[in-house]
Amino acid sequence: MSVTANTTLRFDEEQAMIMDVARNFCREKSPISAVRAQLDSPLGYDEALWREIVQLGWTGIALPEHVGGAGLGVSHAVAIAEAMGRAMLGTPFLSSTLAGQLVARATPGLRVDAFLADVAAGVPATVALQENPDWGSDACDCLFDDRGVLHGSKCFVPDALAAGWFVVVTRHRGAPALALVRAEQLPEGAIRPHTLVDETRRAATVDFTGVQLEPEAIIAGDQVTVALCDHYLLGALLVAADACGSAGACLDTTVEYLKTRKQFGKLIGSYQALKHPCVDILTGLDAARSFVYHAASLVGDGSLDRDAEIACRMAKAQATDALCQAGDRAVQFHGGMGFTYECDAQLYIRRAQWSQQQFGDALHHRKRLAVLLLDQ
Amino acid sequence: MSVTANTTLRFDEEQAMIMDVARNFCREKSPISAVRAQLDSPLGYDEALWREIVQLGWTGIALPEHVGGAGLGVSHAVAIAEAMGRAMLGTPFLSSTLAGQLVARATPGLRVDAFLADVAAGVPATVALQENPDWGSDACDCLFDDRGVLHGSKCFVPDALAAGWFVVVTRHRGAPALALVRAEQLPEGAIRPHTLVDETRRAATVDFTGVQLEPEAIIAGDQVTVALCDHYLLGALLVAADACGSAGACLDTTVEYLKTRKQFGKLIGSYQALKHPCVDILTGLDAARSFVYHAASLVGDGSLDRDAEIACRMAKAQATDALCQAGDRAVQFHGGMGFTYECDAQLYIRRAQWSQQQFGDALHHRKRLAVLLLDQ
Amino acid sequence: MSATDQELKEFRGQVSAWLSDNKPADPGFLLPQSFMEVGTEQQLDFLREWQYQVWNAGYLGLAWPREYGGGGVEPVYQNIVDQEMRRHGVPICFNVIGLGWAGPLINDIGTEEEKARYLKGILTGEDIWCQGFSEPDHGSDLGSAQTRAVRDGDDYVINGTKIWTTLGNYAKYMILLARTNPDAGRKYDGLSFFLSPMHVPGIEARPIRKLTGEYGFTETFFTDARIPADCLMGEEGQGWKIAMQTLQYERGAEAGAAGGLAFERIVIDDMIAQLRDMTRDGEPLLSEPVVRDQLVRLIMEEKAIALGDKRAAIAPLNTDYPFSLQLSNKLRFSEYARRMRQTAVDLQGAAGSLYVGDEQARQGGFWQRAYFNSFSATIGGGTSQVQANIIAEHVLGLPK
Amino acid sequence: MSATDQELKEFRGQVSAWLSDNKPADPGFLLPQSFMEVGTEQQLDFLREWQYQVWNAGYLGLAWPREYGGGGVEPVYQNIVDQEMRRHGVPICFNVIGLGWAGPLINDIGTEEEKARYLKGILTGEDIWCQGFSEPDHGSDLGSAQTRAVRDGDDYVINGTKIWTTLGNYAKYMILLARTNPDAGRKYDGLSFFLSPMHVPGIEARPIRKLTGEYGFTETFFTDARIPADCLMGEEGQGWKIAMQTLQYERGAEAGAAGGLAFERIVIDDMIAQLRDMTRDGEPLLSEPVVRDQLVRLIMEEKAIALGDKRAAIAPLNTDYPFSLQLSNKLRFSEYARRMRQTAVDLQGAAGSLYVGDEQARQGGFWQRAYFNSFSATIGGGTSQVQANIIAEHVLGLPK
Repeated sequence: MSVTANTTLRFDEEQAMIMDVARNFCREKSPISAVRAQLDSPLGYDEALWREIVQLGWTGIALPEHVGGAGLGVSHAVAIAEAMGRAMLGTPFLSSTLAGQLVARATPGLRVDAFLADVAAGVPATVALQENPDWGSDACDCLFDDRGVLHGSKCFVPDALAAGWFVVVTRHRGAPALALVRAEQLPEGAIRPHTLVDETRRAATVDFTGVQLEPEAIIAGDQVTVALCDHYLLGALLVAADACGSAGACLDTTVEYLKTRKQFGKLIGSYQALKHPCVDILTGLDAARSFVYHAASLVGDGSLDRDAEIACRMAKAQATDALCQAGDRAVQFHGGMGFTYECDAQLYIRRAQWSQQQFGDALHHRKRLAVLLLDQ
Repeated sequence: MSVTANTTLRFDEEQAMIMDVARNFCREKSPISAVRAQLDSPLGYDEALWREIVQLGWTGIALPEHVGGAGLGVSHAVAIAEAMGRAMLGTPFLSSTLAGQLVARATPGLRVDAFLADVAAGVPATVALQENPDWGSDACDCLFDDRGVLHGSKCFVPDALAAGWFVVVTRHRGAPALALVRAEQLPEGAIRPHTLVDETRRAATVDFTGVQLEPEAIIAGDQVTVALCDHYLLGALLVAADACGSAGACLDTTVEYLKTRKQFGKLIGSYQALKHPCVDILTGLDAARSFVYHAASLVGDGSLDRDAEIACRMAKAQATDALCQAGDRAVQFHGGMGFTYECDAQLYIRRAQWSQQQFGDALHHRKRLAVLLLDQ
Repeated sequence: MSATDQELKEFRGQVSAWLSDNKPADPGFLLPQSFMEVGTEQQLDFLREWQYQVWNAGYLGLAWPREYGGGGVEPVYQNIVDQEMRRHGVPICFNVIGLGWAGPLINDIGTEEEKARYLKGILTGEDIWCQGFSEPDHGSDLGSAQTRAVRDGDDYVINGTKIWTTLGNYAKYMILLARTNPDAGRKYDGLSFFLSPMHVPGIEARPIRKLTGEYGFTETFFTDARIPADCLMGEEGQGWKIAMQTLQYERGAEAGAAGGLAFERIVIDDMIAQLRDMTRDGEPLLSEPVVRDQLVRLIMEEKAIALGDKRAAIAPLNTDYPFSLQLSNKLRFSEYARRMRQTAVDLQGAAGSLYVGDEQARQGGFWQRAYFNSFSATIGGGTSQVQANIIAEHVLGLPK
Repeated sequence: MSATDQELKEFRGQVSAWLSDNKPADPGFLLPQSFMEVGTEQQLDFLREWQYQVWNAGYLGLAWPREYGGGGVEPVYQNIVDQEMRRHGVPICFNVIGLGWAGPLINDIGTEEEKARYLKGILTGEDIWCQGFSEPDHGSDLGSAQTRAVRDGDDYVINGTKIWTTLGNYAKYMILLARTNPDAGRKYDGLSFFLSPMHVPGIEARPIRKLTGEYGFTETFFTDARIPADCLMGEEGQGWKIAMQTLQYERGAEAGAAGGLAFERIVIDDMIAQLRDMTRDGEPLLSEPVVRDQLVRLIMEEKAIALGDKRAAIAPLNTDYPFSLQLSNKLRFSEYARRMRQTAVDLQGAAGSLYVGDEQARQGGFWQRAYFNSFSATIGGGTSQVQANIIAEHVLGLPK
């Protein structure tokens, strides 16, 4: 069996429509001036805009119909993520979608419909997963005691200040479990915001110590383990889609500058030293987008299979490497202008650093791909 | 202690003189037409020219004076290797020098003066070392029995057809040992020449089975182990020096073409897509030469220390990578012409493949450098 | 009336069975990896025999008219054959200029007489065709061709030099681009297109030795070579238009090509397979993490190319940079191929220094030769550097 | 009379002892990594105080004349101080344009009056200097500077804009390149050089926020700003020559610079040290083979730069491409620095997404900031792309 055998690309009218709508909506609602206006805000997004997004049904697009979702699956969220990335639109869409997927996939029955209904209805939710910067670590010291009281902190919790719900990754009888925590349950000062390199994003350290879990808020069982594995992959995929969008916007910004700026009497875009690296970025981005759409074709509502895992990992490795290259070159090719905060190149190089470090960097994914592809 | 701490560069008048003489001699005696004239010859070199080289004292330059050498050490051979590489001059200089060094370093006393005197006097010698293509393998099945009869073959033996002496790496009481074998001792048909990618080089598989060793031809003891370790490093260094020379010649050839060839009405050397990669090659080569001269400053007649090992490995990794890049781009940048056998670019891309695979490739050396530099 | 799925499935089964039964045994010498690499008579005889067999079995030119040796059926049948040939890893159908350039052109715009005269010999492999477009001084710039064709009575007299003529020393015919009017306003308007015989006085095809040490191309010299005036295809001055028309046949049997494999596809699986039994530091090479990382990067590159080919056909997935995938295809593929082959040599350890002809060379030196041959694609048909300009200017809209 | 080795050794001991005793404690905020990164008053006050201390101890301007605040001894003493400061990792001497550009120039070609007026304030750090060479529209092309200086009675009237003015908002003086004669035959001949005050009406230095989010440069606007005519250095029309002369002081104390560290040298050891306690897949990051390979490549690059600096001074080892090492130094160093810093961020795992100001950021976000700041060197003073042209043309002799 060839290591490159599966080249599935499924794409239907509905997806084309959502892609088109999302692209236009984000372009209109999130010009760069609007992005910059949010850089210093605590939540990092415009709540009115978020309500519009909820109205469009995007928060429930991948969730089942009985909780108010559209039941269209993650593949449709991918198109939205790419559009948001292209517009550099910071919202809790990624974190909410991933939280919804994790819980929906981890739940054998319908025990947590309240949570899912909230997410579908636009209450921001987030997954509190990491306890250290190592994506390959399985450390989990955020545990609950016999009385159902949580002890411990999580860091890098995305959109924590905005979140109405936290899905806390914990352990129960030695196996992975999830605890659903409402924002109201957190003690005063539990959320300490991070200062992120990407100022369009928000994350925080959250201390869950003292939170009393309701018994039905604890989700345990084999399916949690599977859902958690899928969470890492879906997270990688959505960040990859977002990164593809950002890389495209970054390339456009650079190309636009190269078409208008003159040096030594020539448009600088006519110099091969600048135009050929732009072609490299374009082809890197083309590869990333192909992986993203391929992965979107393979991820369904069930647990992800080997080919889907390969696709998600390739998408993440390629997309964030492409964005890092695009961001780095955007700064360089804007010359002195690129060295200023005023130039949009800084938004992209910062987004690139953030994207690379979500759900494992390219090296992390290639290491796992090697096992999947070479050890047969 | 900084990982880049030792930046010793020693260079004296004598070395400058030898460098100058070697460079001029090789340029005069080995124009590319002379190189091409040897591509099909069995020995791969001009025996009359070899006699001139012997007259110049190069074969003994690094050997002790009492065997007829100049006692100047390996550092002087480095300058000659670079000059030969620049002229693409194929001679048994590398193999003889390395064989001489291995034996000189492995010998506690003066037992093998006959061998060394021969080498100094210009009898080609070679080390029969490898039994498989893996430079990290310590397999050694070429052994001698109780009666001193050798059994087994070696492959990749350089200049085997030219050699008057073979230094066979074998084992004695479980430890590395050397056996000195004269060409006359080999049975008929023992040497089966390889077809090498680099047609300026010669190597063969040599079957030593049946060779009766004279007792004094066996060199054993702890010093052999040390000398063998040093042999790998000195081999790496001399090949690196040779590769630096070839890379320089290759770059010159490419640059010359770019200065004269026109396409679309312009000298193609004015295109950044061609000139900037030439700059990359130049800076890569500059780094390689710096490592080579640094290593040459650190290798004495005694066993090589940690800093010398680091220097030799860096030289090899850098020089052959630079040459591979130079060779590859030489073909590409010569366009259609580069795709012909008639174009000299082929000589360099072939030399590059050969050089990379001698004494371990860049990856091999970086792996060992990591241990030396990072594991403290 | 289109073939049903069932009919096609059965046909595929037949083809597959025939290929299983008829796939030639290893001839004991390295076969060319493409039609541009036929360097010996031995290779030529072998490939000619194979192409004849394929045609004789009814598996070549399936969409060409029956009266000229074709199959007279829909192109989809030929596609199935080609897919199965690829899957079975059989040798190439070497007469590529005939099958994929001259033949389709004659089918499309040739006279009845031309069809009757040329088409069958192309399919059987009896009549080898070559191409005379490139010239030594003009590299990628075909429109500047200087080879002259001067009408003299019933002949054209040809003078000039063509280069990179694949199979030039074996060919019976050449598709020739020559200048009939040096004074035309636009340089393109002075060109004409000929179906020229090769075996006439004044034409000499001198083999070019490639950097691999092998042959496969010639430089073709025309010295007052007289060819009949009816070799002119179309009208004088239509040469550029006709030459451009030949490019469309690259799109396969639907577009008119006869089919058959033009080159041996070397995929990453082939490379990984050859690495599987190698060692590094005494351990399996494929367990070395740095090598694994390198291989994963290459696998991703190859997979991205395959996915890109599919994605190129789905318009809504190409709204950002329309035609990016199409225009960059050659650059991406040829550069990937070069690096992949180079890596395959690099990783062989000391065996990487051996070459074709050495008994200990891995796969007979296949990868060494493949690496060197890969430059034909990064140089020929517009160098990678020129390709990058085209993409920058036509996809990204950067200034010239 | 030269200093003896013994004297120098003793001096080195004194310096080292003084530095050990006086190295400032961590101020609790990130210090600038170079003089181009002074973004806050807090940082400025700290650095000013430090420079004053260094001067006061007799360790700055050692080779400058005693009567103007210098030490009046051989340059080798200053070199020793600088080496020891580097070794002890003390903060920079921030008044770099004064110490390394304006000061040496005044020492060399200034009048007695200028020396008396300017030199001591440069050393003590009381008088901050800045540079007005670059302009917004001319990037790397200094010779095209358009800022006008028109003589009007006892003044020159300045109009125009300078950019990338380091410390512009704090500086008392500027070395200013302005055009006095727009009609000169060669554009270079129309330029003049001024020692201009900054605190006069019509000069506004507007801080530029860098991509790091911090400050350090200004854009400086001249609107009918009047400066005394005796600010002109040399004659009108000598501006370009004098500006070029300032470049020689980069060669250090021997060439006339006052000394002191201009930037914090970030070396690969710093990076490796910060990686040592990180993990990847639960194992030490430094045990990951792919990371090890990456680090070895970077170590080699840094070591090659250090060796290259030494080799550049040994003529027989530079016969192949004379001046290659000199001319490529900036390109090699700045590009290496950028990649090294980027790698240092990349390898941090999720912590790489944190930034200056986050309590969990590694070393307070040092590497993130260092990566972003590294572009000042790959862009400023001629972009890397322009540098590559220079090397291609001047070292390899390739056509323009």
